[in-house]
Amino acid sequence: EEPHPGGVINFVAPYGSSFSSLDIHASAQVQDEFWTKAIHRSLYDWDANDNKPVLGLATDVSVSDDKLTYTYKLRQDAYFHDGKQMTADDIIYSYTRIMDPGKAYPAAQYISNIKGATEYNQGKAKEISGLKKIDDFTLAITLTDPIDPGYQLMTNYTAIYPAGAADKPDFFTHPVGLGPYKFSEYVPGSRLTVVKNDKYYDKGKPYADKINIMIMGDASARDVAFRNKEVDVSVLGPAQYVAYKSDPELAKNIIEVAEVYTRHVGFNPDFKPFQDKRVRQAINYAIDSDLIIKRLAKDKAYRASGWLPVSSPAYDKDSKPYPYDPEKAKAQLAEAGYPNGFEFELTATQNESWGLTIVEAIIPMLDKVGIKVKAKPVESSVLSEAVPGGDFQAYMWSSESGPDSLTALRCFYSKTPQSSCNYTKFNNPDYDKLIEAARQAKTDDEKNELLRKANNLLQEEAPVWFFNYNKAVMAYQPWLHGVQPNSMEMAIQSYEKLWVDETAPAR
Amino acid sequence: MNDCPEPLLRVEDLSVHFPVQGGVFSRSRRLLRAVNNVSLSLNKGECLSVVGESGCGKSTLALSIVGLQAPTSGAIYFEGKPITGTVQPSRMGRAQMAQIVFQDPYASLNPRQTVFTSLAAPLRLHGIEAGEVEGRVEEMMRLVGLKPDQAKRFPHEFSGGQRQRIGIARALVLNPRVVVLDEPVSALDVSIRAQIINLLLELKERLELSYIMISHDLSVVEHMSDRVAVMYFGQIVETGPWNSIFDNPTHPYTRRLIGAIPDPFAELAGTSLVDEASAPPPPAGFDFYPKEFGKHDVYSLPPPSQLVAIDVDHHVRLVPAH
Amino acid sequence: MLRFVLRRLLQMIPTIVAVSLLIFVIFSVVPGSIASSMFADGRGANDPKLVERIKQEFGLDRPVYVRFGDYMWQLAHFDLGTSFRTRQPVADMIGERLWPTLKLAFAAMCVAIVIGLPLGFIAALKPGSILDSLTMVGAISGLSLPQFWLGLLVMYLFALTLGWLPSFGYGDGGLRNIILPALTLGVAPLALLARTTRAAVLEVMNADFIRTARSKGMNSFLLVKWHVMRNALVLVITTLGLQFGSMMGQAVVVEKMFSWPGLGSLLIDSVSLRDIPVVQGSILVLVLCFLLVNTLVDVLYAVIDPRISHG
Amino acid sequence: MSEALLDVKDLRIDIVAGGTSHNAVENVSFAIGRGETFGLVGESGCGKSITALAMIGLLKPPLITSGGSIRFKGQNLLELSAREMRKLRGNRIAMIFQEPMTALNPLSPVGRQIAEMFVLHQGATWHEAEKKAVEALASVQVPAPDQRVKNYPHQMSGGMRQRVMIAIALACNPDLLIADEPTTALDVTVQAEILKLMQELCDARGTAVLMISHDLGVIAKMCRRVGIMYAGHMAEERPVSDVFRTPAHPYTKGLLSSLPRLGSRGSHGRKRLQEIEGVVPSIADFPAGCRFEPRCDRASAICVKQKPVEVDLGNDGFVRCFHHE
Amino acid sequence: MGLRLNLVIGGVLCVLIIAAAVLAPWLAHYNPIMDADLMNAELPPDGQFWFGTDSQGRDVFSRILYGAQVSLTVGIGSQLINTIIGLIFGISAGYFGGWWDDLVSGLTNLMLSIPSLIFALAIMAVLGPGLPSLLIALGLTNWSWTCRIARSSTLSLKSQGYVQAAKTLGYGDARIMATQILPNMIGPVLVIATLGMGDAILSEAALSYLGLGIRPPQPSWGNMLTDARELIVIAPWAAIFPGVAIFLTVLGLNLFGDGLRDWLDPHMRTRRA
Ligand SMILES: Nc1ncnc2c1ncn2[C@@H]1O[C@H](COP(=O)(O)OP(=O)(O)OP(=O)(O)O)[C@@H](O)[C@H]1O
Ligand SMILES: Nc1ncnc2c1ncn2[C@@H]1O[C@H](COP(=O)(O)OP(=O)(O)OP(=O)(O)O)[C@@H](O)[C@H]1O
Ligand SMILES: [Mg+2]
Ligand SMILES: [Mg+2]
Repeated sequence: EEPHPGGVINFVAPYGSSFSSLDIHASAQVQDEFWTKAIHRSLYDWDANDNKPVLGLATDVSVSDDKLTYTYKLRQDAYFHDGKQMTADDIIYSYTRIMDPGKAYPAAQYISNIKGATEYNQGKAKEISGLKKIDDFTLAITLTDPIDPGYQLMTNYTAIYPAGAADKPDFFTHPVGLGPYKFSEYVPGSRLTVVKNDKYYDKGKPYADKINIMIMGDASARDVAFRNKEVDVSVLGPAQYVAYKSDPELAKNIIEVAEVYTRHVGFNPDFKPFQDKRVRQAINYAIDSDLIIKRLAKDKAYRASGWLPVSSPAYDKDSKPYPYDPEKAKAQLAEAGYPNGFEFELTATQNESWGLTIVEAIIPMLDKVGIKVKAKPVESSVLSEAVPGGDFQAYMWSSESGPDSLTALRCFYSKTPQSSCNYTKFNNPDYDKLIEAARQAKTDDEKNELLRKANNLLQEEAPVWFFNYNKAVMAYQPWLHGVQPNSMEMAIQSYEKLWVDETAPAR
Repeated sequence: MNDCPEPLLRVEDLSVHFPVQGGVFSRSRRLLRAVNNVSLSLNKGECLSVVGESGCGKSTLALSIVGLQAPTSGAIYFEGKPITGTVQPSRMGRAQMAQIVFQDPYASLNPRQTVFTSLAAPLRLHGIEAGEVEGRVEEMMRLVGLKPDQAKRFPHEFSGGQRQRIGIARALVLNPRVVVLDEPVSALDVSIRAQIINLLLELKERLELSYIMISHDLSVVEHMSDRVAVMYFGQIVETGPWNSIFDNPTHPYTRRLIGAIPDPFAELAGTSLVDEASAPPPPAGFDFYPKEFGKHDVYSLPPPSQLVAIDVDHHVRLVPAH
Repeated sequence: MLRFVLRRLLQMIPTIVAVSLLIFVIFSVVPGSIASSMFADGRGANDPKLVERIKQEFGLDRPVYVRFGDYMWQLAHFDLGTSFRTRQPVADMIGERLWPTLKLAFAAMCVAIVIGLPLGFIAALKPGSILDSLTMVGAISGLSLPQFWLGLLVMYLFALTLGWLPSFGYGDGGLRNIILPALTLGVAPLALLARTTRAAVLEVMNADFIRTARSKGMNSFLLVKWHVMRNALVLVITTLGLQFGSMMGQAVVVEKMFSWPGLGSLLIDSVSLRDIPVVQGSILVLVLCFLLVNTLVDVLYAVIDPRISHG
Repeated sequence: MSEALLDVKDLRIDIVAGGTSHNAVENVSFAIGRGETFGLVGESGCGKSITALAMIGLLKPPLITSGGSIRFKGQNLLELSAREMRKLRGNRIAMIFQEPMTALNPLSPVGRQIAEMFVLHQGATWHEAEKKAVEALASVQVPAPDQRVKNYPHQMSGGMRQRVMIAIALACNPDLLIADEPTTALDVTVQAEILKLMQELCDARGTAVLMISHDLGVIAKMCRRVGIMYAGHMAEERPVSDVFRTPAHPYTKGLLSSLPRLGSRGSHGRKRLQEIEGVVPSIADFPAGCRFEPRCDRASAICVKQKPVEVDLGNDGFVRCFHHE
Repeated sequence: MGLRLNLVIGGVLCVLIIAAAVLAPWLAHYNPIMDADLMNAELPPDGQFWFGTDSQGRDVFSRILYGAQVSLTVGIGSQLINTIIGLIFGISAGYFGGWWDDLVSGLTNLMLSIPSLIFALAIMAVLGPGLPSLLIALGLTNWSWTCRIARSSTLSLKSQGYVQAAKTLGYGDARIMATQILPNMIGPVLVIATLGMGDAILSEAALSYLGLGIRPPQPSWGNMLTDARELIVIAPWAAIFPGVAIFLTVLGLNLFGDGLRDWLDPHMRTRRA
């Protein structure tokens, strides 16, 4: 079907009840990516179909032999919404701003791999030495490590602003970017409206004239609004997933994708029973994860058989998840010296997919093998303080486990501190060796093979209970087309690819 | 003021002022001068009546005497010893000196306590032995003309007159020397009043009590009192023995007060209690204070004036004439 | 009159200071921080250095009393500080959100007044009638409903089943969008108002001066018009003022469930993200609204009731 | 007496609540001639106020008039429609209540409250009515009436407020004024002024007055005839002078001798007051026979069994007692 | 009308709820936490699961019975705290007056001016979810009404004859407050407490909705309702029964409190009669 230009899309930003800021550099909230994706562009783009970063603002890149310097040929057809043409200066400006020594912009984590960025940030340098403008449309970026910068520089948080933008007084009330849509109106806490950018570099796109990005935190409200045809997409929770799938009309327009998140319960080795691998495995045996996924998560998840998600190139299709085997679990516990089980506290947030709802289901299962679980409900900002701080016996969380498998698995590298992401203080020399080798690997295949091994080792060691990988499900109205299976974050769509046909209710 | 050695109770120069707020739109805080420089004395076995119009400070004076209202200035002496200010005795100590009977028999008993509890609790508090308490309560009930077995009941099971008897019993249970009666009969039915008046007079004789009685009803005042003090706007304007006051009212306010009494028998006989024509003039060189009524302001300080003796123990408030 | 208002406004200062202190103390011991909230959704690795830097940037590494001193100093200059999250002035952020909340609160109050007041009046004028009983049963039921449940029910009924109204959001700020949240928020005050009005009218009808008015030969209509209405209103007004306060609190729930872009949802978001300056600012503004409304009530009260103004 | 202005015959008032019924007032009869002042005395709760309210048709449930007649200028008020009664009320029959503090609307200026009368009964506009209100206020001797009309009740003293009440009551020159303890809440000196004022005004306008009081002094001062009520019965109804000189009913006699008399201590020394033993029975347990019987020293067997009937004493008076003097 | 209908209905409802809470271990067919069989999830009401099952396969009926324990604990516990604080502050402020009264009045106004749900929310954020935190949060935030009532009752009782008499008889202040004043204000305070219990139960539900309620898996009506909100299309019973339970309980408490007020307030009595 031919894309159909024109029309209005009513999109939903489903996670919080507001955007935190119209300065994406300063934000760390996924919610803010919804409007950024419309207004801004980063150096790289994410190819949702191929699951890999692709060049966005550059047409070509050459890599030095040491894999440290990347030289980009920038697009010459990219114009900011205010008409100014994008040049290398804008990129240097944006990255430098993110590393502003006076500010602690969260986006800095994505830039800190550029040489000299950290020095600049600490005030030890006047500029970031790794950013070199060769000419207006040629930019060289030097890294500190031989990693693929695509994964970092594709994030929406590293959006490119026009140089000097932040000095303009109204920039953060009327943001200007390179994206397919131009800022139009913002009703704080409710809605952000963007209109078509006719000068978008990807010719022919975008299609729709206008997009209303509505903010809706409450799932039931969202459900009502979707059924009421007030919004064109809705991210579904498990219960809704069932309801929508069983509704012949609604079921037609559902898109599912395996997202790069691994839901798990992490065990703190400071808590004595968890030092024993058999105990950790026993827990993996004792929980009927399939049942939980089937009944509670309503199949809106993929059973985890290790850390790396299904979409990961290093995912081992042959690896089997822990089977449900309470007898084995009991035996393991007895062997480990806990024939009567023990009690532990499980810190979790109120979340139906990776929080208390799951904990509630685990409690009776573990009880059957003698392990008493006490739920400790916390707010999410408390969880993310307690876990890196080691202030837990066990926690339940959903962690990003992609798209870059190496980055994901480095969270179990023994030199990665707990405060960073080795929350279970995993320390296994064999594992460390695999990771180091993977870093040095010459080819992707070799790297993926090593990572596959590491992942399997991880599963065997069971520093966590491997629960599931998220299956993101989005329902869309029949008149909406071009929805992409984005495994990074399903709900964040490339708006320029969306279009509505004439059956869309006129609004 | 008195040539007797030392009266049982002496009030000296007592003033009570209340700070009050104006309306919401004004921020003024004013002093309401409820009692101004009142001096009184009460002898043993005497009934001193205080009369005056509503709001003139009678109750405030009464409350100060029983220690329920701290005076702003002045002092009260009991048997020559001060009972106000820094040297005042404890509440417990004071309890045996003076007690009070209130006007409203309905509000003066705790509805949640039986009569027995109301009477026995103060006894226990004052260390009367448990064995004696019951006997004492019984005695008090009989004393005020109630049946001892009625003590088991709650106040709402009694009529107004009976409640007033219980109120009197409670005031007397600790054997106080002085009893302050704040309009003891004005809330009672006409046919009940006589019972209470008779009871009070009887008890006074029997227990050698001294009364300070506040009343609006001048016929009751005449019937019961030995001495009378007339108050007007926080000040005493005339004081003297009862017969002197009623036979020879001198201050215009006293005369007005007596003149206004609607006495049925006088009405029918067509006689009037005071003869306006024969109003006595103020002593030479003085004017009565106040001369005019109805123009008083409780918030301002009254001009200086003095109580002058015009007869034995009969004083009238005067200001020098100009 | 003006002086009275000024004095009342001045009297708010201690309350404001005390509220600030209280809120400050509470949120200085609350676990979690703006830094940790940035990693709450499990995206990316936790970055301890960034956490440090964030704490530094916002001065969270300084002792509590220094921070409080700073905060009060700012407040004294009518500065609510800068949001941790957006780095915008808190006052601006609140400014954007205040209007929707006030709009919602006033709409809910209107629902309550327009329906509750007459209902209470009618019930009181015919005590013991069917209408009276129904009103009172309705009122008590209205006070017994969990608000978010009620919200869900009206959403399903009016938006989904009947399709009359949009189920959520601010829309273009028009009437259609405000109806459901205002209804949800207004039910409790409506019920309370109907009850209070009824009680007040009954109380006034029982007053001695009503007997006087009747003895003048007045009919019921004039009686109500000349003597009952104002007197009952005096009794009802206080309820209105206080009701407004608790409504400001309930607005948090209602705004969250209807995605209403008000102060309540800002507050809830900011609490969960530990954007403390915004939390403090929003609560302060909510309290200020409450105090202002109640000052207004007092003034109104004094205007209607001469006993108060003249002391 | 020729045709009385108000003629009450065998009035009966019951309290009917939740299926049970108690009698509050029974067999009350009296008559008031034009321009006459009639007194009604009795203890608290004996039914004076509800009798008065029945006269003006303001009894509210649970109180109902269940018998007898109230003839006002020959018309039985109990048979009038609500509308007809409203026309009389305030206009021909006016009432003053006991509590000057609460009887006026606190939120309305007194002038307006007086003016309402003219608007209601004389069809005056508010403007005219307000002018008349000033005159009315002047007629009750309130100084500076043109200023005072703007005052709210709380800005006035009790005596002033009672004057306002009188002004309201007399605004339409009623034929009958019912004054329910108009001075009980006031100081004696103020009481004297108010009574004098009422007397003067009513004399001047020829208004008949039903004066209710429990103060025999007030009755003696104001009234020619008096009815003495006890527990919902009219004990005796006679000219005032007769009652005081030769009380016929034992209750009246006991009442008079229980009063301390001014001046008697001076001449005869202090004598113990006569007491009436016992207490007034409550409505729920009124005795079946004579209601004073339990407290009466003359009571006999018949008093227990049978209700006494009116005994004519001549001189337009009667007593309700088997053993009257 | 001899017996007040609202008192009777309210009383019956309250007694039923209390009975449900107390008898939960005997009435419930299932353990509200451990008897979770995901195979039985979201079953509609039938002979086995009277109120159906929730998404975890737990018996809604049993959970509602056990939830009654939590709701009543929250209601009664928080009101107990509120009442005690309110009485102590209110009576002492009314009785002593002066600066203490000013201070307490200031505090009361302060508490009234912060919307109590927001205050509770803040306290819950500090203490974290759980029953004890909830008791503290709701117990500390709603005492101002009791305090006001206690203060104004004390002010009027203070001038009553019997309180004055107690002073002249030598009673100490504490004894007067405890024996003469407190017993005479029990009525209105009880009314406030009863109505407050209803409010506390509703607040528990609201806080659960905001994610700051009782610790799961312990059943409370608030968190049952919050969990079931999502299910309302596929398993409405899981949302309807706890909602109805809250409604009936709060209704019962409100009716009872109302009836109590009518019954205790003689003014209202004659008015209604
Ligand atoms: N606690 C108080 N605070 C402020 N003013 C008071 C207080 N107590 C009494 N007053 C005022 O002091 C004045 C005198 O009051 P008090 O009760 O002594 O009068 P009273 O002579 O007993 O009057 P009544 O005959 O009406 O009982 C009155 O104006 C009264 O309003
Ligand atoms: N609305 C009512 N409901 C029930 N009983 C009432 C009502 N009004 C009056 N009564 C009863 O009727 C009786 C007569 O009351 P009424 O007011 O006429 O007495 P009163 O003689 O005027 O007394 P007082 O001198 O105290 O004014 C009283 O026993 C009273 O309790
Ligand atoms: Mg007094
Ligand atoms: Mg009366």
